[in-house]
Amino acid sequence: MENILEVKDLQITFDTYAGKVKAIRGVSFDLKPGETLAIVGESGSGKSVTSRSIMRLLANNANIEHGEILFKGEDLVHKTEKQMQKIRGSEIAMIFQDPMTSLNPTQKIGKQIAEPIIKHQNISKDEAYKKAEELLQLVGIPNPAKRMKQYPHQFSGGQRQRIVIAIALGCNPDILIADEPTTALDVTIQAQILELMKDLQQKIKTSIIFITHDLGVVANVADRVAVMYAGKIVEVGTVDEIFYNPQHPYTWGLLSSMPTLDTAGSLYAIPGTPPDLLDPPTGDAFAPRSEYAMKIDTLYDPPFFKVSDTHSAATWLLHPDAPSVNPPEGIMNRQATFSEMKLAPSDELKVMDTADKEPALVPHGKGPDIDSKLTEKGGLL
Amino acid sequence: GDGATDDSAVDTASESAGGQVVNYTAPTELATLDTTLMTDINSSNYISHAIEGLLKINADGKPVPAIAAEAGTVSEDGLTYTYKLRDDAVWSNGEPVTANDFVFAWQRLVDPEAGASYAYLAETIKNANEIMAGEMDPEKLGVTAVSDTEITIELTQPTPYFESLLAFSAFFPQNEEFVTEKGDKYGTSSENILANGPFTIENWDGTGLTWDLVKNEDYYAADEVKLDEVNVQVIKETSTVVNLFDQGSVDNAQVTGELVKQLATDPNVVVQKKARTAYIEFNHDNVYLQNAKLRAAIGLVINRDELVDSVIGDGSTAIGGFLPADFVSNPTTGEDFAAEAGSYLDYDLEQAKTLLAEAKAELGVEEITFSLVGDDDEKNKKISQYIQGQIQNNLEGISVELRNVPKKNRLELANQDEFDLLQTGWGADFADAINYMDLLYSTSAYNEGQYANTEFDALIDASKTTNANNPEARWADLMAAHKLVMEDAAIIPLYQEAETQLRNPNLKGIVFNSVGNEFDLSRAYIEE
Amino acid sequence: MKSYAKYIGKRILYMAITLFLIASITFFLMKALPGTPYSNQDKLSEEQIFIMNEKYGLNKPIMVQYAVYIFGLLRGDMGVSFQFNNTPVTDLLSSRIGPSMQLGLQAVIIGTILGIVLGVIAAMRQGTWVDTVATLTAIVGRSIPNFVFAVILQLVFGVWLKVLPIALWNDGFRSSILPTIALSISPLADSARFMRTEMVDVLGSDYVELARAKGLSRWEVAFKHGIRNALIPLVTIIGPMTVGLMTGSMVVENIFAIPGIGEQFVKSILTNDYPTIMGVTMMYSTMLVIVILLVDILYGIIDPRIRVATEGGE
Amino acid sequence: MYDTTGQKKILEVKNLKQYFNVGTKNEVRAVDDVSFDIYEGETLGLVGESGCGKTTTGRAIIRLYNPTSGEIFFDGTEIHTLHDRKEQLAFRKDMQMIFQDPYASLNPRMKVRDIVAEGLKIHGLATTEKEIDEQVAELLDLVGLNKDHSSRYPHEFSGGQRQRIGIARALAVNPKLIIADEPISALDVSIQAQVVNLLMELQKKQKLTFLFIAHDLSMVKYISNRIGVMYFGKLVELAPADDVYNKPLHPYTESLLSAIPLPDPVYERNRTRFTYVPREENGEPEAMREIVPGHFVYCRESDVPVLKAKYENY
Amino acid sequence: MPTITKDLFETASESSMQDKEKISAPSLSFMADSWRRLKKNKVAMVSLVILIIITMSSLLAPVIAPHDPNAQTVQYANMPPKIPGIDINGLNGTVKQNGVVIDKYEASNVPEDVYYYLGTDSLGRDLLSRILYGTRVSLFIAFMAALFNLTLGVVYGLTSGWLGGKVDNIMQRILEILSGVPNLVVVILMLLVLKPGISSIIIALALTEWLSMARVVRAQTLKLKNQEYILAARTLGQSPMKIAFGHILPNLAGVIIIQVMFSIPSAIFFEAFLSFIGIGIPAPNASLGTLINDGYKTFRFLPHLMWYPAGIMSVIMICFNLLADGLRDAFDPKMRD
Ligand SMILES: Nc1ncnc2c1ncn2[C@@H]1O[C@H](COP(=O)(O)OP(=O)(O)OP(=O)(O)O)[C@@H](O)[C@H]1O
Ligand SMILES: Nc1ncnc2c1ncn2[C@@H]1O[C@H](COP(=O)(O)OP(=O)(O)OP(=O)(O)O)[C@@H](O)[C@H]1O
Ligand SMILES: [Mg+2]
Ligand SMILES: [Mg+2]
Repeated sequence: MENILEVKDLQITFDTYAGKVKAIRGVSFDLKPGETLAIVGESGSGKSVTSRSIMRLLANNANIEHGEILFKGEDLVHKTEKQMQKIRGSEIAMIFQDPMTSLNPTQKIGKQIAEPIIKHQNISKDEAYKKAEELLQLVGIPNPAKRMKQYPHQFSGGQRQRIVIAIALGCNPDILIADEPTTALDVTIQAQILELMKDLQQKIKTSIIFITHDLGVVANVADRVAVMYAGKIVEVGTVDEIFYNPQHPYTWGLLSSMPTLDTAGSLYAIPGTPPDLLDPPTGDAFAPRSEYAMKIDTLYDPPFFKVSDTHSAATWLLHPDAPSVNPPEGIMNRQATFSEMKLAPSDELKVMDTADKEPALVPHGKGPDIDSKLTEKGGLL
Repeated sequence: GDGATDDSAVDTASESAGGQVVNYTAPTELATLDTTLMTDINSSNYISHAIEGLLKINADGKPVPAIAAEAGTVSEDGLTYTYKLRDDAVWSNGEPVTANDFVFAWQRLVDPEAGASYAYLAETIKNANEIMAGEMDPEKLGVTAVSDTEITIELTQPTPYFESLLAFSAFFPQNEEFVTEKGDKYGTSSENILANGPFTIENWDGTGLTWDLVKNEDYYAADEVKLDEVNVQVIKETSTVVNLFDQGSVDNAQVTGELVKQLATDPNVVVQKKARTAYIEFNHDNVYLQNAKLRAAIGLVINRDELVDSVIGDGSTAIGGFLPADFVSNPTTGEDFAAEAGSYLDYDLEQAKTLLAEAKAELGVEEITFSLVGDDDEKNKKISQYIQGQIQNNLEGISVELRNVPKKNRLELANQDEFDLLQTGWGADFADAINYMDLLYSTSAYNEGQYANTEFDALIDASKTTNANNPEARWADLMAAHKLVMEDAAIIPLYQEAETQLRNPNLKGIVFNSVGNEFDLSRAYIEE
Repeated sequence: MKSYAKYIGKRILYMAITLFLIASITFFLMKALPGTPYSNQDKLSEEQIFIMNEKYGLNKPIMVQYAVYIFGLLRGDMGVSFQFNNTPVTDLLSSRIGPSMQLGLQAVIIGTILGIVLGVIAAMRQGTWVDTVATLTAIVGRSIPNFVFAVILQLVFGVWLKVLPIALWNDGFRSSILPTIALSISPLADSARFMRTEMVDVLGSDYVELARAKGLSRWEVAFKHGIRNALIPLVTIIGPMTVGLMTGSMVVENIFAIPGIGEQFVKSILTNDYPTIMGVTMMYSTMLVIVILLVDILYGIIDPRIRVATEGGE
Repeated sequence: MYDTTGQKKILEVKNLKQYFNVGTKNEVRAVDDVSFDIYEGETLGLVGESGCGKTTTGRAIIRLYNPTSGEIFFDGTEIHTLHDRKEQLAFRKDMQMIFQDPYASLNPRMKVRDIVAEGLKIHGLATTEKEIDEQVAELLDLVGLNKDHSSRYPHEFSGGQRQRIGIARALAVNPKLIIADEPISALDVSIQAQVVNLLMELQKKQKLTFLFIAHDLSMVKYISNRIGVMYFGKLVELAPADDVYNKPLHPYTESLLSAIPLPDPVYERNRTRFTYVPREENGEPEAMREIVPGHFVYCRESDVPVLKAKYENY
Repeated sequence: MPTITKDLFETASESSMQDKEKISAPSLSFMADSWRRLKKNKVAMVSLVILIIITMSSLLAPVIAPHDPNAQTVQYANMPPKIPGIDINGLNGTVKQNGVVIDKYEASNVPEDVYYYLGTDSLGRDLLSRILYGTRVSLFIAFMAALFNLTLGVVYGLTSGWLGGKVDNIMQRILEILSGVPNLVVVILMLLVLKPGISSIIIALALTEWLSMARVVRAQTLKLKNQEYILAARTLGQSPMKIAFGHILPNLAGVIIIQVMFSIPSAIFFEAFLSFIGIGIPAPNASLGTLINDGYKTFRFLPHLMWYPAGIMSVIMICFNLLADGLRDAFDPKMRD
């Protein structure tokens, strides 16, 4: 399938009084129609900057030093502001992290939803408002006709995020960029929003770039995953490949620093702190924090090594000359699961998994419920 | 630019209004048009354009008949005055001006209920004091309307200056019916006043910054009045009024302070001397100031010429005595009082230092601090600073603290004796030396410094009683009294005040008076 | 909604208390000052003074006078001016309020509008020379006393260029131009500064970001989402701005010889016209308090969030 | 399975109620009749949705609030009866808190040394500057920082480091019980483990007892011996950690568990989510009842047998 | 791609991981950090330097003033500026009178070696000296007023915010009521009651300016009060007084400094305004306000008498405002990492 978006060797810096912050240091990835790509990484790794650069909504002090962002084959980096305005909100839409502040507090939400529709589509105001109402209905806000006339403060956090999603979907965008859309929400609300997003994706067939630092969420929503560290993508692959067969020591660290049911003893902790992007270290930026660091890591940037057609990782450990190392224990368990999965076609795997063997992390009593996706339990018993 | 080059502007200003219209400026608002309650000279100036009394002051400063048909008759003993009224004087509501209008107005003046500040001016009228003290009915005042057109006035003692009083606004007539009808509102706006004079006052809302004098066609001498209208505008900031004058928007600009000096060479400047002296009053209760040598020393360090030329510079002139120049003249020789009296306490640093040394020795002190209380307007503040500078620079050990306060506060402080040196002044109410000399009489209310000199008091008493009807003897008494206080350095004369105005040179015929109301526009005109 | 009304009711109560306190304080302060209503006191006989005191109620015990004054105020009676015989202070003020109001309103409107424009432009061009110029303009505007401004305006436009009246209040709107400009400098500077800060904040907010992501241009975003939200906090400086105008009007009215309240206040201060001082004080305070109240109400109207917030009490 | 029999209760919370804005219509029943005990040396985890009252519970226990009603016994003493400053100080020494926000929990104007030493000074644990320096160095070492850090200011540290400074501050007074209010939720995944490991290590070394508040269930499960689940101010289930995970009895607990995404794609693909709808009241009183030893559920008397059966069926 | 040799794949020495907790940057206190940021702000720094120069020269007025500010040489009144070595009309002692440029110094027989750098006023006092002393008075008033309102406002705001509850409620009501009183009126009433003078002006200004300080401090205190580090101090058993002064106050430093910086120019302005309406500093002492007021009257003829003091005052005001702006940026928590 054609890629709808290709980012090639993107490099972005910020001018600050302290110097140039090298926020994005050569990021490349692609996005296929209809898929969900999750970008994970810790705070400051450049997830938001990457996504914003696609929208060309970077701060004033940002410079795109190098790279291409090919959207449907056209390079967005060289588009004029006018051209970008045509794309924003219609072909590429975005959702931000905090639903409490993403809506204009003094404008009725109907107007806010209709705004991009009026702007981008050649339809009358009335039609746009009608469409907005439908969108509200679509994102699961009851009584939309009445709610259209209300102000953001009259909605709960979860509802507001639904409204933001409705705004983003107004023009059936080809790409939806969601920058930590659930981080500010409660787990239960988060689950609802994630379900909503998946649901909508089915309906309108949009591609989603989903940014988060919560690996649980990634496991839930992603088709493919890109792991970022210090302004670079260090590993990219399908969700199964990343979770069950990770290759980069940073991915190992991330996955094993989360406890599972069977984690006993102390947790694996990534020591130290991420590098200062004002003056990023030469070589592999993760090396100073990695117990698997080799001399070469401190000298040269690792290139991407292909693990499979869909999976590659930027670590010298994959170099044929590298010594073979033992990842942390949790990772080895995951890799074991992975090799089992490979044996079976993935559709059957699910059935087999749940039937014969408990998936590694599933608590007891939480087996799959085939009939209904969402069961309601009223009170005790 | 100079007014001289702005002739065209001046012309347009007056022409554009059509006819004889003058744009006049005043420094403050009108407080009231009720002649009984009037206390400020500004209100008095304007009311005198609308209302005439029995007499008015002419260009020579002499009282001449106004509503009176002719000069009045005075009895031998100087205690009874009789006037005939003209029969063509009418109020602006059409009613004639009658003798009763005067009787009513004067009874009102002395009636304590009315609260007239100038009631005391009537003190020599029969029964006035008793009425003022609330002991007698106002109707008992010694003034009688013999007929509608004849009035007699009985005095308790000869009052040589009485005719001057009659020209003063406090003695102007009032239409009884109108005043009673208006009650408290009388005189509070142009609707609440009647005119019998050359102009009516229009468009005054009682507190506003503008009003108009409009020619009164019913005035008995209306044909002498050339101006159709005088639009008066209050402007308080001197620099603003000067700007307006230069622009040609106004026909006069009263100039004060430093600007006067700057405008000295302006051809449009008109300087008008006033019968007003500025002087320093000593607080004679102050132990140090009881020392005449010290007082004299202070007087001697003030260079009055420098003061008027360099510091004030507004046309004020240095004076060496208590009385202003060209105020009263010797009944026999015609010589001016000020000239005849000569000059005292002339600038003499050497003498001052000697006297100071002696005074210090007598008092047994080295350092003394005096407070100098004065008004807080620009001119007086500057003078205070100058005096402070002169004393401190030349009289070692004497320092001066300035206290420049609003005029009302200055009067208050003076009354309460809260001063050592008081920078004050006196403008004549009527043209007689006694108006000044009375100020230092030991029991006078205006003798804030508590100067007391029995010899002086005796001379004044004599002038009022034994010599009251003997002009020469009276003159001698007053002259002697003056000499006495000056030699005693009871006060330090500073200067005779002058008012400086920029005036449209085409505006002619304004009469300035040094005593009483300050100016008269009734015969003024614009030269085309 | 009901509690919002209650909230406003409470505000009005505070307002009344404020005014009562101000009235009381000024009353006693004035009583503590030297001076009487009668200018040449010395020449009045005892009887005259007694009768006058009786007439003005000055012979009564101070608390009685106080009560009389307060009840008078309730009836809109502020006593009689010392300066203008028998003229009630209320009349005096009402005859003077017109020009002051006109100037004040013109200055506020022009000042804030220009200020807002300046602030918005500065915020939109943040960090550029446009911003620097606008910010500097605002600071210079704040820094130069308005009487200096007034004098310069008078000199330049009245005396040199001769395009506008130097002073006086007799040329209709033209008369009001220079004083309005002089007065509007400080609201202009204040609102420009404030607007810039707020606008920068708003422009950095998430919803502006979202609006940009919708495909709106920078100016569209500024107009549709930015300005209104940035304007809301501007309401809070209306109070201080009003006070600034009062101060300004005192000198500007004097310089331009305009028959306004400020001019009258200066005069009454310099002549110790206590009833008028009290009257103007009360009027200024009332105006300020009303402005503060209006600001509160306005806030509720223009910001849909406020009503909810106030419902939460304090 | 974690067993508490025979262990010493260090903290007993009985019918704790913490209401805010009592008497107004904005009354919030943040904590509504909560009872539980904490045993010496254990870690009790407290989970629940945002706003359910976890923080409030913790703060009421450590006397940052005055409870509306209820009793809290610490080491057998009712803490709210302590009025004597000395007694209060002693209590303060025994119970400490670790906060959520690594940025807000350290005074930006104080050096690390002074932050850590504050407790030492208050409780007189070190008197001379030298002693203080030594102890601070020791404490920093304990939390994995070095003594050079003591002269630095908080803003120079990363989130994880700051959290460790906060821990050192709490440890300085040798407390018995530490209330940790979401100590890791503001940290990056990669840093969380550092802090969690440290806490567990310290617990072992210093025999500490923890009340560990969090909403990240897997972490709570990992660190806690027992877990309490809160819902709308009420404790709805309290049981050993494994039981809560594997044998949840209260439907809210089940719903919560079903909403938490786990880093396991296969599980996620098959996850079923339950929503919790509180049932209608029927007049029967609800309270914490022990279903099986050590496993409490907030329910009605009539529910007990049903729940027992459910437990057995897991 | 560089050549890659096998030995590069040896495990890196532990040392590279050892210093993971090390912080290499020099330690900076909050104040030092803000100062560093302020130093980057050129405009603010220039303002600061100008202010220091102005303040220093006004402090040193007794030493550097070329003449006694109150010494009158009436013969030399209203001299135009004359600066040795400068021959530009307006600065060389010449004036234009009736279109002719004349040397005013010569005309008034001023000795050759007497210079009035900024000219003289109507009593022949040296304007430069008066400006120096006047600046001193103005700055003194402003600083004192700022100091008073700082003390009053900080104590009030801190008390109200920190104690909270009923006390706060009452104190807020009081504040609310007081803010309904126009400060202008208060100042004027105060000056009518008190004897006019420097101290009266200071008191009057202090009484009106502290409200906003109290408001800002209270708001900030309320915010800080619930900060976790305050809670931490409470859980450690720190006494409320020590928390208020040891923890909260230092964190208020930023807003307090900014507030003071803004209140200084406003005090200077107010003093000038009072002078302008005639109730300012009594003569012969000058403040910038009285100098402007005096100069204004003869502005058309002797513009230098107003221009110089007005210029100095504007410069001071502008600098304070710019510096305050700079400080706000320097202290702004948003800009901190
Ligand atoms: N406007 C800016 N000026 C300077 N540096 C910036 C700017 N925007 C981002 N950066 C820097 O770029 C880097 C990447 O930031 P980014 O916001 O993309 O991180 P992130 O991965 O989204 O983190 P988070 O999870 O905290 O949102 C950070 O080091 C950040 O400090
Ligand atoms: N001081 C207070 N005044 C009024 N209400 C309060 C106060 N503190 C907390 N609340 C309310 O009490 C309830 C419980 O708050 P609490 O902070 O204890 O929840 P939490 O479980 O810690 O939530 P989170 O996970 O978001 O930290 C919330 O509804 C909150 O709004
Ligand atoms: Mg981000
Ligand atoms: Mg909490």
